Amino acid sequence: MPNVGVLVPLVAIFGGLIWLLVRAIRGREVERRVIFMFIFVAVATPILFPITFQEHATPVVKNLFDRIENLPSGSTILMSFDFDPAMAPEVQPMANALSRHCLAREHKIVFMCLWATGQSLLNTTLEYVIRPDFPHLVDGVDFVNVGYKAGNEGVLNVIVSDFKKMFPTDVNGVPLDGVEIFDKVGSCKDFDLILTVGGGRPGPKEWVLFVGDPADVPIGAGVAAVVAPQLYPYYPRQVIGILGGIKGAAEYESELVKTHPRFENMEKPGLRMMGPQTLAHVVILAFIVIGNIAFFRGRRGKKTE
Amino acid sequence: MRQLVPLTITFCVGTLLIVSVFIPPLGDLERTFTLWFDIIAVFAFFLGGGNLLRVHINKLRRRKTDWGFSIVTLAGFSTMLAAGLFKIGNPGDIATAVDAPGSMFYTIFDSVVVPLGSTMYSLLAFFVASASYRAFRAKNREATLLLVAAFIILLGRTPFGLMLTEWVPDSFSLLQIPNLAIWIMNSPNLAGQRAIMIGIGLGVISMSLRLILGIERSYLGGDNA
Amino acid sequence: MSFHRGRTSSLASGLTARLAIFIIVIAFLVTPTSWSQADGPDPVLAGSDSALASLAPITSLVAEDNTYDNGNALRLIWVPSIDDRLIDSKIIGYRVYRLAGAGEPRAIAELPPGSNQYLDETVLRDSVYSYYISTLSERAEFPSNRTAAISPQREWINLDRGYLFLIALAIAGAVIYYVTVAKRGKKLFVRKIAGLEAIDDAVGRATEMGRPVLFIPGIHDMDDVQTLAALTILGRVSRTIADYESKIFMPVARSLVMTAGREVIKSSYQAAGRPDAYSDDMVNYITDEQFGYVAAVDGIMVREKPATVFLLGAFFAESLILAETGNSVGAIQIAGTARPAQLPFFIAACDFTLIGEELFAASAYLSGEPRQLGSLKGQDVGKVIAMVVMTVGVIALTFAEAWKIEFMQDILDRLSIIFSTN
Amino acid sequence: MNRSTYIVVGVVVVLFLISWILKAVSLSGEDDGYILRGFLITMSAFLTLAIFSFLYRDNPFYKFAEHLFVGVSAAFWMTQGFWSTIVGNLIPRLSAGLSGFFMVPHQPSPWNISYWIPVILGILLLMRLSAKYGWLSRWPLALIVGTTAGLNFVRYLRSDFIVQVSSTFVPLLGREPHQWQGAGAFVSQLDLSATGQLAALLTNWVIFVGVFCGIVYFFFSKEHTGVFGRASRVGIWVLMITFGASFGYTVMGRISLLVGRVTFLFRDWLELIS
Repeated sequence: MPNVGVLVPLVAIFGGLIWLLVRAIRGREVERRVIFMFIFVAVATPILFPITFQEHATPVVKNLFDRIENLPSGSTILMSFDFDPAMAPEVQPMANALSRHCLAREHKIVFMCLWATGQSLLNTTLEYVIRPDFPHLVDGVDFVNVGYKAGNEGVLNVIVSDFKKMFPTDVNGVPLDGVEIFDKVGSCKDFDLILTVGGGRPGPKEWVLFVGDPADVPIGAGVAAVVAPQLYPYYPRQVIGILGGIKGAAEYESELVKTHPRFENMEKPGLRMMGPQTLAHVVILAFIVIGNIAFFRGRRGKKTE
Repeated sequence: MRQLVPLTITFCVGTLLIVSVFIPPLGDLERTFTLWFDIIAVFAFFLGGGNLLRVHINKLRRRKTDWGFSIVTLAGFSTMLAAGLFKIGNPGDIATAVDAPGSMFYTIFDSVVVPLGSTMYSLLAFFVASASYRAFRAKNREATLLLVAAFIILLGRTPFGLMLTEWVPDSFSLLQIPNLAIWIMNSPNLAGQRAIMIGIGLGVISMSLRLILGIERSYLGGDNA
Repeated sequence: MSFHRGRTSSLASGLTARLAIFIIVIAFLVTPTSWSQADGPDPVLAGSDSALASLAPITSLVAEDNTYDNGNALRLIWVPSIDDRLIDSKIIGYRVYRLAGAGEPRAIAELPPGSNQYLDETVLRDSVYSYYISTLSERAEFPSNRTAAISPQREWINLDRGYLFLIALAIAGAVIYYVTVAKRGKKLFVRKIAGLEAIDDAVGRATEMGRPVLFIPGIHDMDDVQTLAALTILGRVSRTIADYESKIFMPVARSLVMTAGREVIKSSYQAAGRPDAYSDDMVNYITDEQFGYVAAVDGIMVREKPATVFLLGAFFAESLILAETGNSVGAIQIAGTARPAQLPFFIAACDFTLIGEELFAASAYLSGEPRQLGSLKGQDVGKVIAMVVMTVGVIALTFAEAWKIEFMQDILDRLSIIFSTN
Repeated sequence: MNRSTYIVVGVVVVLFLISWILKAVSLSGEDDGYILRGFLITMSAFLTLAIFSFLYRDNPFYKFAEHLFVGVSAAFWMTQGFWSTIVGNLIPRLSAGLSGFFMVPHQPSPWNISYWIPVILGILLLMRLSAKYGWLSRWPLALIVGTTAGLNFVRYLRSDFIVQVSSTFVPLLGREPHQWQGAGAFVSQLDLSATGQLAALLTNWVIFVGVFCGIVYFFFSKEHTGVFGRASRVGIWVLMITFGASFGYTVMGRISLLVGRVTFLFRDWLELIS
């Protein structure tokens, strides 16, 4: 609930903007330092007092969310962690939200990594998200972690036709032949959905080319913001949904909380990080409007003089 | 003589490097010349560093405005130089990396250069705001396009972009602001970037030729003399 | 003179005709002749532990010279084991063995299942090698036949880059052609470039106000061609400054650029007949560190309050920091860079911006010298080539996709080969 | 400096000391070098604030931070140049003895003698300091200019010309999954959905026409009038949209940088948030 600490700066920002707007209508310009102050307050306030804005999921995000939501319970989903610590602040929130959603819908997840560095980040998700949120779920029954295998696209080439050839055991050395999930899974074709979180190479593009297309499995991707535009040509046929950058993560978290109220109190890093972004963007947009009003009023003033 | 030798060197080196792309046995030349460049650049450090010292010592001696701050520069410079050249506090031997964690060099870098650098960088958050306020004004048709494109992209990055246009029916979904923002990035933006790059490619080719052929020699004070 | 439409097209068609001839010649040259083929029949099952299910070894292993190198690579190509295609195959990978001369085999690489080629870049010219590849299961390996002995060859000309050479030749030829045409005294038309027209006024303004001109040549070293462009422009600008008796100040981020910058300004002052007015203090090295440099330049801007700021060269994130600070002290700013990512910030915050190609053309334009202007016209031929090729490519692809016209597909394939990089 | 400046500086120094003490106290439980760590964190925070103060106006704190930054970073890069280029690349090729001293692997090769060339040219560069032989410093500059021109000629030809031209081959009537089925089918399915055929075609047309007109804008040797002038105008419009869009797209990244710095102040220094 917003408290006084949030309200005061918010009132200051919006009150200030309205005041500047009134001044602009009278044709007055704004000084640089005033703009700087607004930006600082807009960024600092949500850091001190987390403010989250309700994000509406855009179709690219909603599509993936609906797919996971509508798969029958007990579907098997493959999820690959294809990123490194440098990319993690942007994409790990997506990985966490996606795993939460899948497990809440009682799907079975097979976790893997194409990047060696993905292994430890995968462990973070298992340790700090899945264990506390789903204490009753059992490793090896409700989800399996098969770990990392070297070979990049080569790995994909193999698992598209035979999963156990590349991953004979899970990360703890337990043969997959004894794991119930794999009774139904021989190759990637048998997964109901594949999720890849990353943005480098190998990443979503390789998943589409080497697995999605040949095996005709739907793929959902969570990627860093800079990579997202390159992925849109594959949407919605080859990639059924894209979470791009922190905004994508925030939209997904928002949607997740809306349909699964049990996650109301979960960590929402995406939404939290969007707080300063949204406020700052709004401030900049407001200043563009104010600038134009001041410009036109100023010009008209000159004409009539 | 003073013009001829440098012009000949530029011509020979430039031609050789262009030709080497097509002649496999010369394929290593690119790496060699890059390394040579690095070595010459290190010699230039003597000039640069010497100049830095000279400027600040002069300021100090002549008690020019702000001479006190020159002491800060000189002190910082000499401390860091000593820490780096003698690897002070380095946990390993002489072969250990100069910036090994724990060394004085690393500590100063981490607590002076890093915070100062990233704070300077973060000033951009303020300057993008002041620049958009001033520059994005509908003064004429070109400026209006600049303004509209920026506005749509910025709006598409906030939740309000979708909120404002959610009512648009699916068959016109391109007009929803988030989709429009993506379309702008993928279409006109891409086209513009590409046109700029093709121009740059030609500009560099033509300038390289002017330099190699000695037509452009203003860097030697050439055609003035 | 103006550029007649008829001449444009005749020029373009002349070039395409020449290109076509070259294409044919090169196509003949590039056609593969005979490769050294490994002898011997296909698989011989290696004897191994009979208790284990044996795997078929790979077949048709061929070692060939990697073309167009300095004799430092050999290429292996093979057909993977037939067991590799089975769903539950026991293959865990392949191991490549190499024999140097008559020596012992040494494992040089392990490859994942499904591989069918390998490039060995650790060979020496004039040495003789042969190879075999083992198919690996969990517990055993099944070697293939050995290849014929082969030694890597050096090629003197990279024919793969024939088209690259031709394109380079076409554009460079056009530039050189117009340079010579202009040298012979033919007057060439060059359109106005706003940012460059403004330079004289900007320098004059600095003189009137009694404030210095600040010249920032980007933050890259002399190995960036944008820095060179900035220095060539500096040559013209500093000449104007010397004539107007204004002051110039140029802080730089690289020691080499400092040396070169001093050389340029000194020559300009000499040429203007004012060698005494020059001083080394006009150009100062600050620091190589990107934001350290920016911090110092920002300081200089607010303290010296330059009337005119030039921001020309390779800029990165600092572009907007510098341009906004310059704007805040009321300087006229002329910017230019070939970094597409930074252009928006200059456009937003500066009075004039040289966009990409204009930065490289600036010095030629300012010189007004016929040969230099000729090179600009040569560049335009490159643009005609780009526009023609693009149009043909787009039309061919459109028809090939929409109506599956094979002839159009052929044109497209050809164009794609010519305009490919390798 | 007047008296009020001294007072402000004095206050800041006192604040610095207080912050150092408080920080060291709060760190004392977990860290052995807590006095040093406390100092370093406090210093980083004050330097951060000093840079921010420039947004208000130039002041002694900014000058201090700026001058410190320049001195330390210049030495940083010079030391890096010494260790990586001279010790890492030059000495192993020129001297076995020095390689032994610096404990870097000696790399003997008959071509190594060529590495004396940059050394000699480097020394010629230093001739700049002499009035009489200063002109010799043009030789190394000439070599560098030649190298840059030669290397960039082919590099830009490939990446900025050839690649960009060939990636502009787009099908104006669409391809899978928006395969052209004839005009009738096109009109009957006409809509403006973001994933529809019209959107895909629009993208391709805009790319082709945009690149074409963009190139026209850059033409130097033809007056921009008539049809040519109109194409060049379209070119400018495309460029303007490009600039506006890229500007808007970058804002998010820039805000993140500020978030990072403010988080450092609030969390690592002031410990207001966890």
